[in-house]
Amino acid sequence: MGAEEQTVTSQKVTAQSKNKTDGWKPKVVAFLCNWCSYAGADLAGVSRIQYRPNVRVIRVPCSGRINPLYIVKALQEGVDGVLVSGCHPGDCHYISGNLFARRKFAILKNYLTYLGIEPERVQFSWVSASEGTRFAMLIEKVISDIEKLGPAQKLVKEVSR
Amino acid sequence: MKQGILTLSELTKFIELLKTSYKVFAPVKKEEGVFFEEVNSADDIALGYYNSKLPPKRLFLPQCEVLCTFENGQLVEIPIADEKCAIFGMRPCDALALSRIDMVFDKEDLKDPYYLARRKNTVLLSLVCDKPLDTCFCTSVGGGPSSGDGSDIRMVHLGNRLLLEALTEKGESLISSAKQFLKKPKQSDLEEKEKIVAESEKKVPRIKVDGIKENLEKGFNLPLWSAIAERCLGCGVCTYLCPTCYCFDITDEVKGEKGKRIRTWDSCQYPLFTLHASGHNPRPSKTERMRQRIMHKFFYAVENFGRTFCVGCGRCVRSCPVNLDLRESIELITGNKACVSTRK
Amino acid sequence: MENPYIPYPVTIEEITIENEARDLKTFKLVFDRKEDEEKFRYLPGQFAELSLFGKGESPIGIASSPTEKGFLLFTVKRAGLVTSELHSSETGRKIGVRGPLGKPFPWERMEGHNIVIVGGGFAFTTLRSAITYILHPQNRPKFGKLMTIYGARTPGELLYKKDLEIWSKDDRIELHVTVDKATEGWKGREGLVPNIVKEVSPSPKNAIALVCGPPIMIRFTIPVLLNLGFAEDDIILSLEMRMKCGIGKCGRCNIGARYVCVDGPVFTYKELEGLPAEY
Amino acid sequence: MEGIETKIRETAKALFSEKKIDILIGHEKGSLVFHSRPVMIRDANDTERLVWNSFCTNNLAVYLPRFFEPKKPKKGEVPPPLPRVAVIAKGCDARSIIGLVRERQVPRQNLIIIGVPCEGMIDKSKLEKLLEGDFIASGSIKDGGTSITGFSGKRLDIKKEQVLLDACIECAFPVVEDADIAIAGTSRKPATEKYKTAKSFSEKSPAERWRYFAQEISKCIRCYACRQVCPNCYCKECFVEQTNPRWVSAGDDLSEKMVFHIGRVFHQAGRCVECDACVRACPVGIDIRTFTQKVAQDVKEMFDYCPGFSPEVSPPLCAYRLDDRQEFITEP
Repeated sequence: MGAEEQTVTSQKVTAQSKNKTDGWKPKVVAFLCNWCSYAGADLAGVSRIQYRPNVRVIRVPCSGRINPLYIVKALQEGVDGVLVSGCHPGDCHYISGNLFARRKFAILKNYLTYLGIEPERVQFSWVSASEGTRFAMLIEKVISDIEKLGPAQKLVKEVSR
Repeated sequence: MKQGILTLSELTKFIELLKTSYKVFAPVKKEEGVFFEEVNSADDIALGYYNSKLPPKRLFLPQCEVLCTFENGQLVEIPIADEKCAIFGMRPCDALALSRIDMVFDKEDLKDPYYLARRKNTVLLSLVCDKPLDTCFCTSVGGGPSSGDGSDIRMVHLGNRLLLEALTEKGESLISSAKQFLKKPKQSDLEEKEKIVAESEKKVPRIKVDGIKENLEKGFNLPLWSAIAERCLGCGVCTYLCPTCYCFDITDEVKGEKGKRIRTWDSCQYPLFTLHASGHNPRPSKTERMRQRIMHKFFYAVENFGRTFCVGCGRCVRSCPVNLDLRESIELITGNKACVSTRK
Repeated sequence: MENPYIPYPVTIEEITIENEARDLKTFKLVFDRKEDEEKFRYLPGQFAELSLFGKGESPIGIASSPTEKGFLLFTVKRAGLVTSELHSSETGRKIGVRGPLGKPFPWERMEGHNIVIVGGGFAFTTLRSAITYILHPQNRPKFGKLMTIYGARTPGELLYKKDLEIWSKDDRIELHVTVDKATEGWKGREGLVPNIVKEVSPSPKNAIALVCGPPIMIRFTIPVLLNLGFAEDDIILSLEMRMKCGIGKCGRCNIGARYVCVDGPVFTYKELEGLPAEY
Repeated sequence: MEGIETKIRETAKALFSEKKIDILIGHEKGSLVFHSRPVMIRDANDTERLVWNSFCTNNLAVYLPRFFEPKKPKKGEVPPPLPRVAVIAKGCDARSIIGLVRERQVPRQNLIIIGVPCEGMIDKSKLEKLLEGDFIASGSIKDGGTSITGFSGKRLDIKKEQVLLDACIECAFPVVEDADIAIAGTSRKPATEKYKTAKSFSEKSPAERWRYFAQEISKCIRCYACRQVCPNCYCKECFVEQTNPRWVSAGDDLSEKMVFHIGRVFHQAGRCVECDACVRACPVGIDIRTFTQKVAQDVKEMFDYCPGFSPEVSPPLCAYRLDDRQEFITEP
C-alpha cells in the first residue's frame, strides 16, 4: 500500500466511464492520519492481513488537516467513496487535531446527507496504530457499503459535454 | 413578400413550421421571472411579458462555451455550433444590443468564429415593445420600442393577431416560406401598429444622456466616481444581466487526461479581471471598476464603434442588490440634478 | 474563417536558464507544421500567447527576431499557473503558440533614424528581438547609430549573456550594460539605468528611443530622456497588461479607449500621455 | 414606522453634532418603487435622507470591513486614526456586526450600533408573484396593509404578514441585544419554531432533496452576488477564484456550481445569521435559504451555538468538547 503524495490532484483519481453492470469496481479514497490510521494500515500490511485493494490511501499529517473541500472535490472527480480516518479522540499526536476535525466532519456528513448524497459515500472513523485487523475490517465494511450503493452519480463532473 | 398578418390561433402552426428547420427559443414564464428557453409549442410562449430576467445574449454568448477540447496536451476538436435557431419574441432593445456586440466580434481583421456561427445560423423575430417599465430608458440611448436594429423580422402584437414585417433577406425568406399562414395586412392593421408604437414611445421615461461622452472625456479623475461606487458591492450582476456586456474569460477545465478550453462570462467589476501576475492591479478598487463600466459603455465604445453600448433595458437598475441606479449615475455625470425623471 | 483562438502546435526544442535565480528561462520553440511558420509572420515588438493545454495561456513578448528563421524564442519568468508549468517542462514537450499579436515597433517610421534602446530587468525580450533585427545585414543600413543601455539588478540576472558578448565586440552597436549592485568579478558599469542614460546622454537628434522595463525604471527614465531633448513622440514604450484573448475582444486590457493587446503593446509616450493613468 | 424614522434622524443628527462619529451607514429612499437602499452619511444635514420603512432589507454589516482594512503606512508616517462608524442595525444586521467583531474584522470600540426595532421587511418578489409577473408601478402602505398597483393597472390590497420575507417570518431574534443606542419601538414577536425550512426539507426523500438541490443550483450563473452581499464573505481571495489549488473551474458544469455552493455554505457554519441577503441578491432566484439553514440548525443542535451574540464565546469550529457527538463515526 504505497503512500501517495499528499494533495488530491485530478490526475490521481481518474473516473473510468462506469455503469452498473460492466464489472464496475468501486474506487475509494482514504485520507489516513499519519500517526495512527496510516500506521494501522501499515501494521495490517506487515502482518499480511488481506483486505480489498480498491482503496487509494492518501497520507495526511492529521485528520484535522482535512479541508471539507478535499472530500467534495474527491466526489466531484468521480471517486465512489471517501473514508477519513484519524486517531481516537485523546490519542491525537497534535492533541486536538481530531477533536476539531470531529466537529467539521459532523457538520459535513449531516449536510451532504441533507442534500441527498448517500450517507455511506463519505465515512469517518478512528483507527489507532495498533489496530491492524480493525483497519482491514473497516476497509472491508466501507467497500461493501459502497458496492451496495453502486457507482457515484451525484456531484460527478463530466468534461465531455 | 415583406409583411404578413398572423392570427394568434395560427401561431401554433407557425411555430411548428419554424421547428421544422429551427430550434425555437421564446420567452417562457417561470417562477422567478421570464427566461428565454427552447419551446416545443406556442402555448409555452409568454407573449405579454415585459422583458426577460437574463438577456437572450445568452444564446449567442453562452455563460460557458467550449473553444476546443484536448487530451494529453493534444488538440482534439473545435466544436463550432452549427444548429439553426430561431428566437421568437425578443424585445427590440435586446436585438439592438446584439447588433452592438456584432461590431466587437465581427471586426474585419479579427472575427470570432463561435459567436458569428451562432449569429449566422439564427433568425431573430423581435416583438415591438408595448410594455415599457419605469426602469426603461431605451429612447434616451438611441433605441426605441419599435427599433428594428439587429432583428430579421419585427412583430407587433395587435390584440388577437401579429403583424410581421421582414427587415432582412433572412426575415423575408422566412415570411415567404410561411405564406400559407399569413394574410395581407390591411391599412387598419398598419394604423393600429403606428398607434401602439407612438403610445409606447410616449410611455418610455426619458433621461438626460446628451453630453455624457464629453463629460466623461474630461471626467476621469472627478470625485463623483467614489460617490457613485460607494454603495457598490462588486457582485457583477449588472454586467451578467446586461445585454451589451460581452467580456469573457478563457480558462482550461481538466479532468484526468481529458480537458477543454472554455470561454466563460467575466465582469470588469471583479478584482481578478485586471490583476497582473506581478500582483499589480490597474483597477484595484470598486471606484475604478465602476468608472470603467460607465466609461466603456458611454465613452470608449462611442470612440471605438461610434455607438453607445447601453440600450436602456433597465435590467442593471432592477437587479442591483443595493439599487445602484445607472440613470442616476448618468445624470450625475451629465451635470443634471441626480433625480430620476419618472414617468411623465 | 481563421479561428484566432486556436494555437499553432509547437515543440520545445531547447531551454536555457537565463539567471542564477533560475526563475527566468528562454524557450526555443519550433513549429510542427511548416505552413504555420509561414503564417506566423511577425516583427519585433509583437507578442504571442503561449498555450499549455490543461493550464491556460499567457502573453509573452517574442524574443527572437524574424531574421532568425526556423524557431521562436520566448523568455518566461515563473509567475503564475501557466509559467510555472512551462518552467517544469522538458525539451520535446508539445505546447501551443497563438499569434503574432499586437502592433510591433514602428519600423517604417524608425528607418533613417538613430535608435536608442533602453531596457531593464527581464523586459529585455522584445528589445533583444529589435536589436537582432537591426543588426541583420539587410536591415542595418536602413538605420543610423544604434545605442543600447541594458541594466539588471545583479550580473546574474542579465539576460542573453551570449548575445551581450557578441554585441559588445560588434562595432555597429554601442552597448552599455549595467547592474544595480555589482558582485565580485563584474568589471562592467554599475548604477541604475536612468543614471547610466544620463551619463551616456545619447543625442536626441534624429533619434528614436525604445524603452522597456519595470514601471519603476520607466518612471525615472522618461524624464531623463525628455531632459536630453527627446520628443514625446520619439519615446516608444511597450506595456504589460493582464490579457486573455489577445485580439481585443475580452475587454480587460484597456487603458482608456485603447486596448493594449490590439492597439499596443507598443505606444509612444505622447499617446500614453493622452490616455488616463490606469495601467 | 414614521415614529422610528424621525427618531433615527434625530439620533444621527445628535451623533454628528457631538462629533462622536465620522460616518453613519443607514437606509435612504431608493430610485425604484417600494425600494430602500444603503447610504453613507458623513455630515449632519444629510441625515434627512435617512428613512425607515418595510423595505430596508439590506444587511449593512457588509460595508464595515472596508473602513478598517489595515493599511501599511509609508515609512515614518503614523497611520491615520480609524474612523468611528455608526450603523442603523435591525436584529440580523446587529448579529452580523457582532460576528465581524468576533472575527476581528471590525474594532467594537469604533462602532456605534443604533438598534432599531424591526417589524419584519416585505419581500418585493412575493409582491410581484402576487401580481403574476407584473411589475409594481405604484404602491402605498397603510397601517399593516399594503396596496399595490401593477403596470397592467391591476390593484391588490394585501396584508403585510402575507408578503413578509421568509427570513423575517422565521426570525427568532428581532430585538437588537448589544446596541449602543436603542431606538424605542415595538418589534416583531420572535418566531417560536426555529429552522422550519430546514426541518421541512429534511423530511423529503433523499432523491427528492437531491433533485431539488440540482434543479436550484443548475440556475446559478456564477455571478457571486450571494458572496458579495454576505457580511461573512470578506476574504481577499475566495476559494472559488484560487488557481493553485484550483478547487472550482469557471465552467457551467453542474458539479462545479455545486462545489461552490457547498463550499460557501460550509464557510457559514456557526457564522450565518440567516439575514437572507444572499437570497434577495440572487438574480436568478435560487432558493439558497433551504441549503444554508441546515448548517445553522446543526450548529445549534450539536454544539448549542448561535452566531452573533457574545463575541467572547469561541465559535463552534474553533472549539471542541471531549464528549462531542460522534454517532456518525463508522465502527467496523
